[in-house]
Amino acid sequence: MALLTVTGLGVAIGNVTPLDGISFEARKGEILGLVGESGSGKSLTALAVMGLLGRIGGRVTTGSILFDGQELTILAEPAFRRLRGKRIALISQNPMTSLDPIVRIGAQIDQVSRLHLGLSKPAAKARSIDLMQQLRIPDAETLHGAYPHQLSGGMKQRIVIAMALAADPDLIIADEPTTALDVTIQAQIIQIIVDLVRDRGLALLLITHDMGVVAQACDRVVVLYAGRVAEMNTTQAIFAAPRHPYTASLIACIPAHDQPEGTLLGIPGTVPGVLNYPPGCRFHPRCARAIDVCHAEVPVLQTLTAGSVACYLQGVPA
Amino acid sequence: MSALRFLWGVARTPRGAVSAAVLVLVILCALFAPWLAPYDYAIQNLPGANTSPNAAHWMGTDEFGRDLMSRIIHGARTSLSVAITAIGISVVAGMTLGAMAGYFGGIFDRVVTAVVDLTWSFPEILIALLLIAIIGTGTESIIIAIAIAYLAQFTRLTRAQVMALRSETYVEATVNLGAGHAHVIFRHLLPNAITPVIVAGMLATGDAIILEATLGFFGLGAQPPTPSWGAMMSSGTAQIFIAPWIILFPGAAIAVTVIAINLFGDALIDALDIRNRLREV
Amino acid sequence: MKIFARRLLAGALLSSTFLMSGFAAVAQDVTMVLPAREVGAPTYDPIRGTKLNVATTLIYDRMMLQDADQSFHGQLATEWSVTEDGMEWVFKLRPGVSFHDGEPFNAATIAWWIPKFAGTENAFMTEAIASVEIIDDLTVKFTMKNPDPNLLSNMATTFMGVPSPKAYDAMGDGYGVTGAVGTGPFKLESFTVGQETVLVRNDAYTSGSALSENKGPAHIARLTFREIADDSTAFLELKTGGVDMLLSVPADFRTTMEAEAGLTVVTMPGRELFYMPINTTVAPFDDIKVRQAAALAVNQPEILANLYGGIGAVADTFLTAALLEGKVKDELRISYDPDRAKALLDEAGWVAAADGTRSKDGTPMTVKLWTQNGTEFRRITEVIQAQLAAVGITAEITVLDPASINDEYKKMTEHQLAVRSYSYENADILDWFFSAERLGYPNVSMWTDAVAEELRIKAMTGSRTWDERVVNFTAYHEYVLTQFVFAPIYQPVQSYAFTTDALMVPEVIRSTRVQSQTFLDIMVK
Amino acid sequence: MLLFIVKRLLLLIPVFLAISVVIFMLVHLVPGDPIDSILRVGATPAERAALVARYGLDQPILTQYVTWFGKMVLGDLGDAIILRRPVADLIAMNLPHSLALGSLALVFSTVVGITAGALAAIFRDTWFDRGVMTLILLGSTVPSFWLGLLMIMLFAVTLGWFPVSGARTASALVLPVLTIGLGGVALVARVTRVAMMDIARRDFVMMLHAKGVSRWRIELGSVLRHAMMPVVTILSLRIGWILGGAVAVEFVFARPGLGSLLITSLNQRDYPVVQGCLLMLAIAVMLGTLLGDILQAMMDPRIREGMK
Amino acid sequence: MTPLVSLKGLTRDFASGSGFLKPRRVMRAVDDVTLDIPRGSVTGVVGESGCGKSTLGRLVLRLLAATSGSVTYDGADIGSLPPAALRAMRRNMQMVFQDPYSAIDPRYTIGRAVMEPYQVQRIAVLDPKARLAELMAMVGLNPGLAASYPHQLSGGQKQRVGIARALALNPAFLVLDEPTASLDVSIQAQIIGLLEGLQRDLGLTYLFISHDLSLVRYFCDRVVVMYLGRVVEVLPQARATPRHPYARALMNSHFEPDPARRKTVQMLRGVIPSPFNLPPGCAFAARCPAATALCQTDRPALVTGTDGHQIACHHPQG
Repeated sequence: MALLTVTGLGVAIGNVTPLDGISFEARKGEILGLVGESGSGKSLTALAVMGLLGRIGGRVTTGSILFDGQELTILAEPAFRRLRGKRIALISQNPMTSLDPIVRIGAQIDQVSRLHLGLSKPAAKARSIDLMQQLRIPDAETLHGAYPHQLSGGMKQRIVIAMALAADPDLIIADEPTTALDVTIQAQIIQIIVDLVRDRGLALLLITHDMGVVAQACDRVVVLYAGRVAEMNTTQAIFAAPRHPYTASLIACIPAHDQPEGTLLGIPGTVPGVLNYPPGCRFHPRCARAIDVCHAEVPVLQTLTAGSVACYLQGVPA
Repeated sequence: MSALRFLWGVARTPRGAVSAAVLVLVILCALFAPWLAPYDYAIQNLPGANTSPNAAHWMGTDEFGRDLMSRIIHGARTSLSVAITAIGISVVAGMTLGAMAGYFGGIFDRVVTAVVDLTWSFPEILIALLLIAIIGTGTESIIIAIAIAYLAQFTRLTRAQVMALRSETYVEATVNLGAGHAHVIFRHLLPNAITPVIVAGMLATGDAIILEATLGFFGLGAQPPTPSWGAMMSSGTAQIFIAPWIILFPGAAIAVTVIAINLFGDALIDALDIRNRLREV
Repeated sequence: MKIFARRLLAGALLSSTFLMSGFAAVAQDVTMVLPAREVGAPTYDPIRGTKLNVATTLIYDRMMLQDADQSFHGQLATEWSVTEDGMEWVFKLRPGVSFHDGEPFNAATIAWWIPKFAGTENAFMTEAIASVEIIDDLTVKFTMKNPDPNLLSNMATTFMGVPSPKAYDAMGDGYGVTGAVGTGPFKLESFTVGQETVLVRNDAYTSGSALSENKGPAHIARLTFREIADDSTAFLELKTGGVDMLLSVPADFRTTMEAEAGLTVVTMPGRELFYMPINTTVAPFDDIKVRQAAALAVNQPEILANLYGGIGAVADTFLTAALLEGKVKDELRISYDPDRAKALLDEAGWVAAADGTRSKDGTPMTVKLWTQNGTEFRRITEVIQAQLAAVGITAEITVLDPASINDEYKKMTEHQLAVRSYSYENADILDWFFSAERLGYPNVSMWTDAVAEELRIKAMTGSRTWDERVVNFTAYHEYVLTQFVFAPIYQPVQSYAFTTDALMVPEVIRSTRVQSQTFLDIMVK
Repeated sequence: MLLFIVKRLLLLIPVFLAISVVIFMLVHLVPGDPIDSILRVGATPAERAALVARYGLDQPILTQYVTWFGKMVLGDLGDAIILRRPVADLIAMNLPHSLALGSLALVFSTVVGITAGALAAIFRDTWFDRGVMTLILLGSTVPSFWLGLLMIMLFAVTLGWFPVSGARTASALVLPVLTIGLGGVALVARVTRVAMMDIARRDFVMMLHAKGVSRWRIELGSVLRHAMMPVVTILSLRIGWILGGAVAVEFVFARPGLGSLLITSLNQRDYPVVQGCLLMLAIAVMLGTLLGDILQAMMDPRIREGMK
Repeated sequence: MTPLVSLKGLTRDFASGSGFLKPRRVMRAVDDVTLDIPRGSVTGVVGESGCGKSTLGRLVLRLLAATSGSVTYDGADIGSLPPAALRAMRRNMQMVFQDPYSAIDPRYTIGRAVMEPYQVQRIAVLDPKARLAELMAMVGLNPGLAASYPHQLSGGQKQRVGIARALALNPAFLVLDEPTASLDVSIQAQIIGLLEGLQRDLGLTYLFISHDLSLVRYFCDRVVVMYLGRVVEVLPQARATPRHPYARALMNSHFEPDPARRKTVQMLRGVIPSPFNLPPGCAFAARCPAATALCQTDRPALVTGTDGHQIACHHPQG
């Protein structure tokens, strides 16, 4: 059953509308991948769900965000604040900058459980150390008193994860949690996140641009392009039979282990900026298969037997 | 041309408009003082000394019966030319020193940084007074003293800019093309470093006007009968009860000018989005 | 570092006592502001000090005091006599006087004291004294090298306050700074240079002179002298009751203060004189006609009327009006005469152009006019600049600080005109400023003239009696005037002001200025 | 930490040496011979030579420096030529006043500046922000002597709340502190405001919001705390202002102080006093920088780490 | 055939701390690298952040001076060239930088930036307009962009400008320093495709630096694996199976864009040593599953096998 249902979400910043008609749902015990290149609106979606659009001067213009039966788009800030960190937690993109550099790590984790669970200082500390140990952080007792700069990037990201888990949330939004990390560390953090969802039955919204990570970790995938949903389906289906030309191209952009030389093509053109969204299907200028209608008419996200797609070709193979 | 268009753009913001209007007025006064001033600034009329503002003398007369408004208009010329010349010299010298220190680094940088940091910690007024004691009084000395008093600021700022820019990829890329130091410094570093320095220079011009006035208050600076706002206030303190306007109007002229400079500078900083690059000062 | 730390600590304690003392105002406490020109006097050592403030006259008594009419009245000396030839002086000393430190004052004190002047800047005061002889405990005899009719006048100056020999020798270089011990009506309690001096009453005092009603201890128990450089600040302090008396009132504030209820402003004849020295060695002023023209271009009445509201007097000689030597022949007085000035310039070959500026052989008549920092100087100078311009002389003003001005003079090269003032009440100021032995500074006019030197030396060392001295100095003064080596400008008055609710100040000041004799009589309400 | 301070102090020694050389040399650049100022008019060359010898001015410059430095280390800054007393005494008389005035002005400008800057940053781009910042700007755009005179006219003369001048009572400090402090308020408020707005954009602040911490707690607890670092840096770098920046204000309020002493003695060519004052200011600057570093280290563990 | 570029014992130290407040600490960023770069080939250097790969690239071009060791280009020791000769030599060897966003002076137009090499080298171009158009066409840029400023271009376009600048002087050798790391995946593939084509058409020699093993394996002829400043393995063919445990870990950390090839990530134990304080033995020993006591104390030498496969390990994997 869906914990989070986003329907027709539109977001405006000033007088531009970077997000337009985003719909998806996230379920408990499932990792939903939100995939897209820069400017696709992944992080904005996360901020909208967290109710933090105001921080960057944005606002929800259309649609609804239903979390556990509660409409978030009309929720007042004090109520939202009690939700944030408690029921919806964030694992941010850059662990290097997400921790307050002058506050001890332990205190930063403790803060969440003290704030939302009303724990005493020692109780919060015990809980934090327990969480750190669960995340396989060595020597958790000592590190509880350490400062962020004393830790490696991988460790910091584990601390950020511990912070997210501190109040036992139901939904975690992980915004590119491994982009800033080295390859070997990235693999381990992804593994930890996958294990968490499996063990705790959480709903996880994994935002990434890396199709490898998607293939490795996600159960279902939403592909975003230029502020709209292009395609949504199970991971298996997306990779086996992508229905949107963009999805197919995106997968083809990554060299597979046996990719023959000279066959990596990429997608011509550039991802449009929010000020230069083309009319019609926003992918059409880069789409090799675009037909006339794509230039003028916005394709509607259509639910098919399995998954949905916003394309006039509707998955007809090339 | 695009710079002019840019300035025009800044001048159309609410803050920019008010401050730009005041600045233009002050600059016009400075440029066309002899035509704008209703009277000769030096003509004395001792029997008519210390008259309060009236229809003939909008700002009253000073202790020699000279028209105060004419003197304030001419004073704009003195104050602005001293401040602008001094800051101009300071900016050019500071940029040279700062660029060299930031670009070449090493022992030269260390020495420059140490001296600059130390002098920066001393109040400008003390540095200026110290220098005037060494090089003597007079307009040129005041200009040099003010220029040196602010040198540290521009050296620091330029050095910080150059240090930051030096690690920009395009600088490395240019070196990789086989560019010499001169090309890197004059074609890439300075053009990119100059904006914050110019803006800081503009803001410092406001401070320099105050410094010039303070030196004038101590009896240093423009030689009589040349009017300067600071010297006018200095002699005005003695008349504070008989003729308070003698000290009030020049003070107000300074306050209005300096506030306008600050507001316009602020508007520029916001428009150029260089607040972070000015942080060091 | 230890010594330094201790000094710092002491300083901190000192200043915190200041902070405290403000809260505990005691009756009979009086605060006064020193005259502006006395600000910054570094020491209370009368022998070595060159700049002393009025508080010095309260710490030290002098042998005698001089009244406004130039008559002398004994203080530490009760009577004195001089031989006909002026070569021997005998002084009887006041009995029963002791210093603040308990040391007795007697003939031995004088015998110790006079030789102390040798080698100091004040040596000229006692230069004529060959030896001091103790006749008895309270009688001394001076044997002179040459007659010095000016001796009594010297002995009445602040520089000849008598310090305690014991304290003086014990404190060495620190004397006058860390302490000062005299026989005067007040003892020095604390002294912060440039800031303030606190004096407390000498309750054992009995040496009041004939110039005071009160011969015993002062009425004021505790007297603070503050040094405030800024005139307006000083005035505001008086107005708001922060101080009780200003010992000098700047001309600018006189009318304002007179209008102020609760303030009394008293004006008395001045001792100061503003003048414009002319460097006789630099063209065009090497030509006496040009010098005369410049001197005649100065419009003294205009300055008196407009800058000073008619208070004070024009100066038309080099000496203040009170001095007998200033009574010169009327035709020698230098007074404003623009037509004559222009005629002289024409004669000298400086031709006026249509706009009034003059030039000679293509050289424009542009001269340097120096002045020193300070509102009053700048103001007079600006007016003089305009007055010179009126006869066709373009003067460019340079404002210098007093130290620089003297440095520049010592270079003896460039200077031409300046606006200066002196404050002194003896004709030997002529010797100071015009002696050929002191070119550069103080002989700013750079004047050497055989006739003048002869007259000067005669006046300085060739007079046996006071009257003879007056005659000789008048002759010298008259010659100086004929050479136009300066232009006289203005003689200010002295003013002092006090709050009527706090103080009662004697109406008649028995001296040329407010000094110890007046302070003894000031009453606290 | 203690080790760090000791180490930093030791490192200051060469800096101090360098500064002392500069100050010593600088004073010898000032034109005008101090001997001429004190030599009595008409003195003989022998008298002049005696004075020159007394102040050691006949020694080679290096010897003069070494002698001066050696004495200075022992706390003997020499004797003032014009003011005729130990320079150390003069400094001891003036320094406490400078310290009182400077440190109170510092406290005033820090407290008011931070409060105003923080509120302006929290209510950024509102009328409140603009109003407060413009008002503060006013205080720093008028010459301090002018402001001081106006203060005297208003608070001392018209209202009679405070004494006009002097340094005799604690209340005499109020107006000079306000006069100097207003300039500092503008600096501190601007730095605070800009720093807070900058820090509010950092990732970890967004993270705090994501954790559900309330806005006021974030702004005043975290953001302001971070914003203090640039404030401390600026203030510590400009510590020389505390002791010497008030010359004009000291003049108007007839207060003693190191700045006034320096200027007076400079005008009188009183070399030893000038040297002593400059030295004190330099020491203050060095200690200020050190203090700034220590404060920074107390606030920021990364700097603490770097100190080891 | 002699290699185009030869590195011998190339070493570079960086000192940290101003030496004023902090003790001077020395970090060896590149440690004793000996390597030949054959003409017309693509040599890949792969490793994680801080392994010294970018420093190596700069040492090769002498954008940094080596602490010791030599770089020979076409027989000339570029370390001993006088400045003027070095400047002339730069016509032959160019670099494409990682961050296209800062690789062009923001005050330069694209045209001016592309033509800057001629200005710097004082080469008179007969028909600058034509040459500019030619260069822009060569990298797939619309010549109409010549009057634009960098901020008006997308990241991919800027990187093309960077490549055009590098090619302007007709160099034979290019160092590509993570040329696609800051680009979107769809653009990355474009740029890699462009670089492939240029190499083929112009017979260029590349040193390709990347953290992405799959990209290196796709694009390069040979692969050099670096870890903490040292070369740990050189694969003579890009697709050869690595044998060094670190190279293996790197390979295992890569997620294939194929849900069918999901893997279970092995958690690496141990801590990455500080580059300021490297252990006496193998730098990877602390994290290596195969490490023995020998690895802690003895640093393995880089040994060349019969097939040209070089490896520095006491316990190479089968």
